Amino acid sequence: MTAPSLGVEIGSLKLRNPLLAASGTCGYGVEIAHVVDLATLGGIVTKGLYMAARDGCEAPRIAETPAGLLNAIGLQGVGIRAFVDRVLPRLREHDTAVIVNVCGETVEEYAEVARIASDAPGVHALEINISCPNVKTGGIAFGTDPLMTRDVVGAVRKASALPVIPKLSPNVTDITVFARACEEAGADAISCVNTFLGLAIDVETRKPRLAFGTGGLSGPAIRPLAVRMTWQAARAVKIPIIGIGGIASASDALEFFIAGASAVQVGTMNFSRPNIYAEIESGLVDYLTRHHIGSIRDLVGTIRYPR
Amino acid sequence: MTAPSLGVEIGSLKLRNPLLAASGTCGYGVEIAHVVDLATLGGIVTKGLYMAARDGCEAPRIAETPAGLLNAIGLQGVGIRAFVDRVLPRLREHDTAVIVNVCGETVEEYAEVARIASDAPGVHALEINISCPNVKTGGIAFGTDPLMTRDVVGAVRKASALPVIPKLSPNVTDITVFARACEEAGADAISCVNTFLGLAIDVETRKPRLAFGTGGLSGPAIRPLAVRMTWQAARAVKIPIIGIGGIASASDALEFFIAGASAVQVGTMNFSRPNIYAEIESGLVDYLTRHHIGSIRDLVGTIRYPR
Amino acid sequence: MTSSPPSPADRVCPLVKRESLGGAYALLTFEHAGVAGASAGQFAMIQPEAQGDLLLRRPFSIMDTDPSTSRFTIFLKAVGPGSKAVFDLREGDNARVLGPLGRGFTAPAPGERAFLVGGGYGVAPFALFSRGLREAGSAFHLFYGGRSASELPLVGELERRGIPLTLSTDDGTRGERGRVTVPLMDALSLVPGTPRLYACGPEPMMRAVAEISSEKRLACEVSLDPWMGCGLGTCLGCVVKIQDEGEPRPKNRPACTEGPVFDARRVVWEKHS
Amino acid sequence: MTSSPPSPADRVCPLVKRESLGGAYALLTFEHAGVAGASAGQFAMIQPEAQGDLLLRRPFSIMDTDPSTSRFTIFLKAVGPGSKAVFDLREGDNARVLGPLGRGFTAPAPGERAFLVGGGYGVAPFALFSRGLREAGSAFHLFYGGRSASELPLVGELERRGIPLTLSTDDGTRGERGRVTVPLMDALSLVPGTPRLYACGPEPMMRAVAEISSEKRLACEVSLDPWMGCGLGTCLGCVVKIQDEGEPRPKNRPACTEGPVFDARRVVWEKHS
Ligand SMILES: Cc1cc2nc3c(=O)[nH]c(=O)nc-3n(C[C@H](O)[C@H](O)[C@H](O)COP(=O)(O)OP(=O)(O)OC[C@H]3O[C@@H](n4cnc5c(N)ncnc54)[C@H](O)[C@@H]3O)c2cc1C
Ligand SMILES: Cc1cc2nc3c(=O)[nH]c(=O)nc-3n(C[C@H](O)[C@H](O)[C@H](O)COP(=O)(O)OP(=O)(O)OC[C@H]3O[C@@H](n4cnc5c(N)ncnc54)[C@H](O)[C@@H]3O)c2cc1C
Ligand SMILES: Cc1cc2nc3c(=O)[nH]c(=O)nc-3n(C[C@H](O)[C@H](O)[C@H](O)COP(=O)(O)O)c2cc1C
Ligand SMILES: Cc1cc2nc3c(=O)[nH]c(=O)nc-3n(C[C@H](O)[C@H](O)[C@H](O)COP(=O)(O)O)c2cc1C
Ligand code: FES
Ligand code: FES
Repeated sequence: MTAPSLGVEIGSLKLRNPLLAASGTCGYGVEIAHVVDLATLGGIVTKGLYMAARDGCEAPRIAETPAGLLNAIGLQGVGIRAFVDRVLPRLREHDTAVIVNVCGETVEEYAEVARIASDAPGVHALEINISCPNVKTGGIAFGTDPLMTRDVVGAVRKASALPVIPKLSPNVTDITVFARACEEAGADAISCVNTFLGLAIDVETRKPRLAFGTGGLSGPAIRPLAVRMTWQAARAVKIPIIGIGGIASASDALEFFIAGASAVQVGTMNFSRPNIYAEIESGLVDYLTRHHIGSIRDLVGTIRYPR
Repeated sequence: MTAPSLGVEIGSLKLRNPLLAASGTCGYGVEIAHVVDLATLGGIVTKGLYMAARDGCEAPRIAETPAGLLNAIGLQGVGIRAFVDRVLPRLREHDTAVIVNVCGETVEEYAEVARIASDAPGVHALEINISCPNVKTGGIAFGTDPLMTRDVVGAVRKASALPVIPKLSPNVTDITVFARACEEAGADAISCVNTFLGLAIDVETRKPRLAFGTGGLSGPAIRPLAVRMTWQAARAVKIPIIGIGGIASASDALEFFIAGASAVQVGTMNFSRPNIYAEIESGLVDYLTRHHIGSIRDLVGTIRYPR
Repeated sequence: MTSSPPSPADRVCPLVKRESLGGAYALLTFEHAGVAGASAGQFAMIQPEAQGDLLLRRPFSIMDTDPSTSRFTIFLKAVGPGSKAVFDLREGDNARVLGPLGRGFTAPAPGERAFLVGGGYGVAPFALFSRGLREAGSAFHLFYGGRSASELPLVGELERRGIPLTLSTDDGTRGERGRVTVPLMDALSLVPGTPRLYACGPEPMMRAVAEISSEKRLACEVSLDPWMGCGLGTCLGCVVKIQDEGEPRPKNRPACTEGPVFDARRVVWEKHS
Repeated sequence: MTSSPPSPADRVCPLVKRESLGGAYALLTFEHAGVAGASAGQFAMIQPEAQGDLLLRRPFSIMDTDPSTSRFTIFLKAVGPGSKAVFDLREGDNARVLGPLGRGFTAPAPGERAFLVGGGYGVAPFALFSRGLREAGSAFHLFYGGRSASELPLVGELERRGIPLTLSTDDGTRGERGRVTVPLMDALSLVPGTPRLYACGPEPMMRAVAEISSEKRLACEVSLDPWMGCGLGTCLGCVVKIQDEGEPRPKNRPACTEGPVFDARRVVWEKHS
């Protein structure tokens, strides 16, 4: 038997393998290139970018919780122009797909960031961050209102010919409402999901453990919730889903594929296991070989539900 | 200094200490009485009770996930009459408050179960379960629609003179909407929260790990989310909040009190640490003593937010 | 073993002896006065005190007890994270142990012969059960089967106890070749009277023994093996389908408190697989 | 130590030597060719290979290196779950080690004197730094302070290396009584010229040294100690407030890549507490 194929397509975006590094967990890619061979990834999603540079939240910004990480970074970043002018040229030297995580405080800003990113050579797709819980304007406000979701996605759709991938917030009653809003507004795929709004308190000081107060929960703790949402979203729309949340092994990634994801992103685990991709990739190959499945594409959405 | 006081009041319900065993994790209390001294608890919340006996979901019903437990029991139980007639007399022999977890498939059934429970001697309060994710009718459907929440709570309020404590679902965009609906409908307190809807897949069989398919996620994994919701709910309403979610130590419980809970429930940890109450209680006493706080009541909602 | 078992106690207690049996198998002896009073077929819920990332304890049958030293022994196979965590305990390490739990085997009536059928870690309770049978003067025999010789790790221990034993392996690398039910059937055709059957092991084995018992109208007890969360009857995670006489339908019953040992006739097998 | 450091490598590597220094303190030596080439002030992100329930690694300064055997040593204080997990490693256990990371101390100019001020686990990098200073022929002196004698656990190790040392304790149980800045001020008034200051330890200590340096117009480097999630510049969890000349406002800069060692003048202290 020939080796199983790991190549996938997300709209017009072709990925050598379905493993992406999640936004905010791999910088702009260049930071990790000396430790991780970027060619072992399908692609990277940049840290969220607004028009302007941002300094983010005060420290402390991260706190560990059981099997989870709570963060409130606040989208610190260099701004889209500095990214395109100063970072992208270095990133282009690496053989990996580049997806820009697009942020904005207004619909117009999202569209403008998207336009600039689309015009830059070496950007392969746009992920629209309508789900960051750690900023006071924009972010999650767009991602928890279906009409605003539709408007932002529609505006970015008009501004760009690249694949447009809104990233959903899990902090909603019914994720399928938002998945459908994205599909109707012309999205090519959906990233599912961003972090869950959480709060951890230092009981000695009675202050939140993060300076911002609340934060976004990520890591293995949230995996069963993210798998459920991926499964719900995949059944609700025809466009591909990118599964995200707590992936720490090939088996974890397989849960998302079986639930209906066409690709996955690894987030928090990049911090402690930057070289996890090779391990996940070989685990996927093993699994597909063992189960006589020729391509990862044939596994997508094959959950036996109801049993 | 005299020993700090741990007594709290939830409406007219007086608890010797603010530590309750959560519904579905201590049976009807009598099952654990030979292992746990029930007098070390403030009270117990029974497994959910409908009018009729129920056999629940097929097995497997539980699966471990990172720092979490996924369950789909499906509210197996003896029914409210059998509870009152056959179980309650044995439970009354123990010196602990008894809170009945009231379930229904219709508003009328909730009211009827509530009425029967209220008429039984030895029931101290009612918790209204509008948030079970593991039943096909009722349960979470009531707890994710503010109008249905209001109707159920209102009907139980009319049917009973006992303290009425709706238990909220965390699977909503904005928990304050539901907290306010409960308060307006006459609730005496709010239990916050039930389990998060999750899905875990056995990748070898591609079936869900639970026979029911999805399940409810509990345990330390969800604690930061539950603390956040407790904090939000406590700021939204004047009635007391009972904090629930992932409590495994005195420090965990303290996070909920500081966030605004007047009492807490321990759920999943009852399974592996049935005697956790004595440990938590002495941890609370230590903390209050160390911080020169005379009563746990004085700690409630003292979070320094913003910092 | 007919006296009513002590009520369970939840204790942190030390691992006093650990003996590797090769591969994923080991014998672990803990000091716990309560569990040391267990009867055969009962179990304990165990997890390391340094808990790591697992929430729930795991159930293990009591293989042996020594009330005089307050010790009990389990025969453990590491199969996943929970059993591995217990397997990895070193002597002197502490564990949380809750037990003894559940309903064990019913002793045969005086003069009644007992045939014990065990496989995998399911052979464990029969070590303790054998002791009771011997003390009670009951005739008994243990059929111990596995896929191959390496899957009969408890043989040495059982032989040392002088337990009347017939071994079998699917591949014939030790004892008779074939399923454990083959020597069982042979023996059934040889002995007079109506021996009682007791089975504990992989589900297909227990089903096969249950079928034999029903064909031959022999009393039979099986020790079921569902996933257990608490051992106390509170999580309702461990339910098995039980059909009782007079009931219109089978019901979900917690195996931890109503079992793990059940009369084979009550068990509805279809639903367990 | 002025040669550019090797690029970091992420490896699973064994703990080859563990020496307890009493209480929560220990010296741990790992085999990791990359980190064995670290320069003073750099650090590594470390967690046990058997990860338990913690997700993130923790940062530890390189206390010593031996490039010839590919080994490096850290001086560890167990303060919470992450450092405790590393503290609990036994010889032969594996750890995940990523390093060397960050920007270390700048060597003094030829002829310039170096005053090193360390406290707590912050004294660790000065062991490696001293070696370089000695090799470069620089005059230097280490001021090592703690609350009491039991909080100077590295004294023996430092004395063995013949590092010129002044000890102080808040309670006077060892060395001079008082803060470490007291003997530092004494020394500053004695020596000619403008020594360079280097501080690593609890924040109040570093602030005090930074203030002295600014009053006396001495060059000063401090090694900051924020919570770190990755060590790679990607989580942005470790930011510190840095005020650069010409910038209108201080900015959040990742300490793991732009530090942990910073020119004290750039550090905006208010925001760290
Ligand atoms: C009453 C009782 C007595 C037991 N006695 C012993 C004993 O004496 N010695 C011993 O080694 N083990 C015994 N077990 C089994 C032991 O409890 C399980 O092996 C253990 O719970 C598995 O947990 P894990 O985390 O290691 O593996 P998991 O990761 O939970 O499971 C690993 C694999 O085993 C399967 N599995 C898990 N639990 C069970 C189960 N209970 N039954 C069947 N398959 C399962 C899973 O589906 C999975 O394929 C007993 C179980 C019960 C219910
Ligand atoms: C560059 C750098 C070098 C370091 N070098 C060493 C070293 O050589 N030896 C050594 O023992 N430790 C060193 N540390 C500190 C070590 O990383 C922390 O002690 C460890 O991360 C604490 O994690 P924990 O899980 O054990 O404790 P936690 O539970 O995370 O923390 C326990 C307590 O310590 C506080 N704390 C945690 N991390 C820090 C921190 N970075 N700074 C200040 N307070 C903190 C917490 O607020 C809490 O009160 C270094 C830290 C940095 C940033
Ligand atoms: C420190 C941190 C920073 C993040 N920053 C961003 C971001 O800038 N944009 C974004 O869309 N998501 C961001 N995320 C969310 C992740 O991309 C991902 O959706 C989430 O962490 C869940 O995946 P995980 O459980 O694998 O970490 C961030 C997550 C973390 C932990
Ligand atoms: C096995 C199991 C059964 C449960 N059954 C009920 C129930 O019958 N009624 C109810 O309101 N909540 C039920 N719950 C939810 C718990 O009461 C609690 O809200 C939840 O587990 C979160 O708390 P924890 O993280 O401490 O477990 C159940 C939880 C578990 C794990
Ligand atoms: S194991 Fe929890 S009810 Fe049986
Ligand atoms: S530790 Fe992650 S950016 Fe510095």
